Amino acid sequence: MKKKTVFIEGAISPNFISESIAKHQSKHTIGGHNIFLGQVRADVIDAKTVAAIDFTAYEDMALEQIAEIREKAFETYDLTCMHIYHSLGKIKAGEICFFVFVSSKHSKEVYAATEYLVNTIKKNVPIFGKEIFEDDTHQWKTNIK
Amino acid sequence: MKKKTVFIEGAISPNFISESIAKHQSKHTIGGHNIFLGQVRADVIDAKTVAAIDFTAYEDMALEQIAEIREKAFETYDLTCMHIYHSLGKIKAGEICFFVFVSSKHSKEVYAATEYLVNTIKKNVPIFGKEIFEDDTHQWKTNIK
Amino acid sequence: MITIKYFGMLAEHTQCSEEQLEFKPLTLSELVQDLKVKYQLNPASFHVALNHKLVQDCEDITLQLQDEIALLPPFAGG
Amino acid sequence: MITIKYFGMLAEHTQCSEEQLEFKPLTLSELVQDLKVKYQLNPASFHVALNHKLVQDCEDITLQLQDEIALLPPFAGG
Repeated sequence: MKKKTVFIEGAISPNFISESIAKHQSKHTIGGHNIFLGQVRADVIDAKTVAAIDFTAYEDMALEQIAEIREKAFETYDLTCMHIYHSLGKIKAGEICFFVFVSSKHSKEVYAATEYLVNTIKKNVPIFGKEIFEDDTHQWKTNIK
Repeated sequence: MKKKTVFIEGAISPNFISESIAKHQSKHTIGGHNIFLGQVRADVIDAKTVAAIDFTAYEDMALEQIAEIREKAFETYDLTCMHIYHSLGKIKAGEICFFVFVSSKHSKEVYAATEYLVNTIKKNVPIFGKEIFEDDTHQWKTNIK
Repeated sequence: MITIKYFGMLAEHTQCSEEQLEFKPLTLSELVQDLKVKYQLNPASFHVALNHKLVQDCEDITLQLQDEIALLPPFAGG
Repeated sequence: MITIKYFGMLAEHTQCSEEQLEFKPLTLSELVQDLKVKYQLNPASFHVALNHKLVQDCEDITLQLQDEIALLPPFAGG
């Protein structure tokens, strides 16, 4: 299974996203793109506000899981391209930490494909997040379904 | 009903998209964005290849329809922001002509909201497209469900 | 006066995107019938909008002064 | 040697992200039990991965030379 680049050190910049979009303009069979962006929320928990999330991952296992999820998505949905990026390190509230980008000939399948990818990655990929509050205390984030 | 800017003369640039994303980084209650991008396909029809689509619209009616669709989407889905842009004029194959951008506290509702917006706009908004072939002949595009 | 607008393939066919007609107290269906004859339009190929709203049944609507009527071919946005 | 990796709140708790242990022919569940005792871990708070695959039932698995075991707290990607 081919392992594509997934992890990016630091936040995913709007500029990185626009460059990814621009790269697809030479692919003239694509009719629709769907993009999901995860942005760090300044959640208030017990009167303390989240200032950033520090992400770590079990990278080898995560890349294998994501390669499997990619293959499954290509089998299930009629997609031309699929790109998945996740940040590592400290990502501040308002910054983007997760970028899922799916392209297809027609628009019909892209929404379900994106939803499948986002939910399966949240559930099955070993990525860990330390929510750092403004007062420098922290708690560990958990993806509860 | 407030009418927001929807129509853009010419293609929607990746840069315009990244600027829209960047503007949302100050909104710290947003946890997920979903973006749909419609890209002009170089379809081959009876051995002729589409080189561009020339879009026109019944603008006054289109803006009223889109304002209604926006209100309905805000009622139906738990959204923080919603932006809709469509190109007018000649958009070349590979260029982006349609940009739907939805943001929410959580990721759960953004996929269905985007799909609803894209499908309802295609079906109910008076936008017309002349598919121009490489030999400069043309045919009129029709959104068939 | 009333205003008639044509879009897309209909504007191409009529070679006209907008025209003003003197007001007469016709029903909308009578007006549309007149336009069909004038431009040899295929009625299956367009919808009618009155003041920015699609009209399903033109029979019962009587034109008002300054109405805006539009003949709309199939939509192709997205 | 076998390798044990700790992540997230578990690495914080053990104050260790990776350690090498001398190979012994234990089952995976025996190894995990040893680690629980060593670090006073709460078994409800983590999953076990063996060579990059989540393991549901550690009972029947006997460790092999150069296995990589990871203790994984709840995932938080996205």
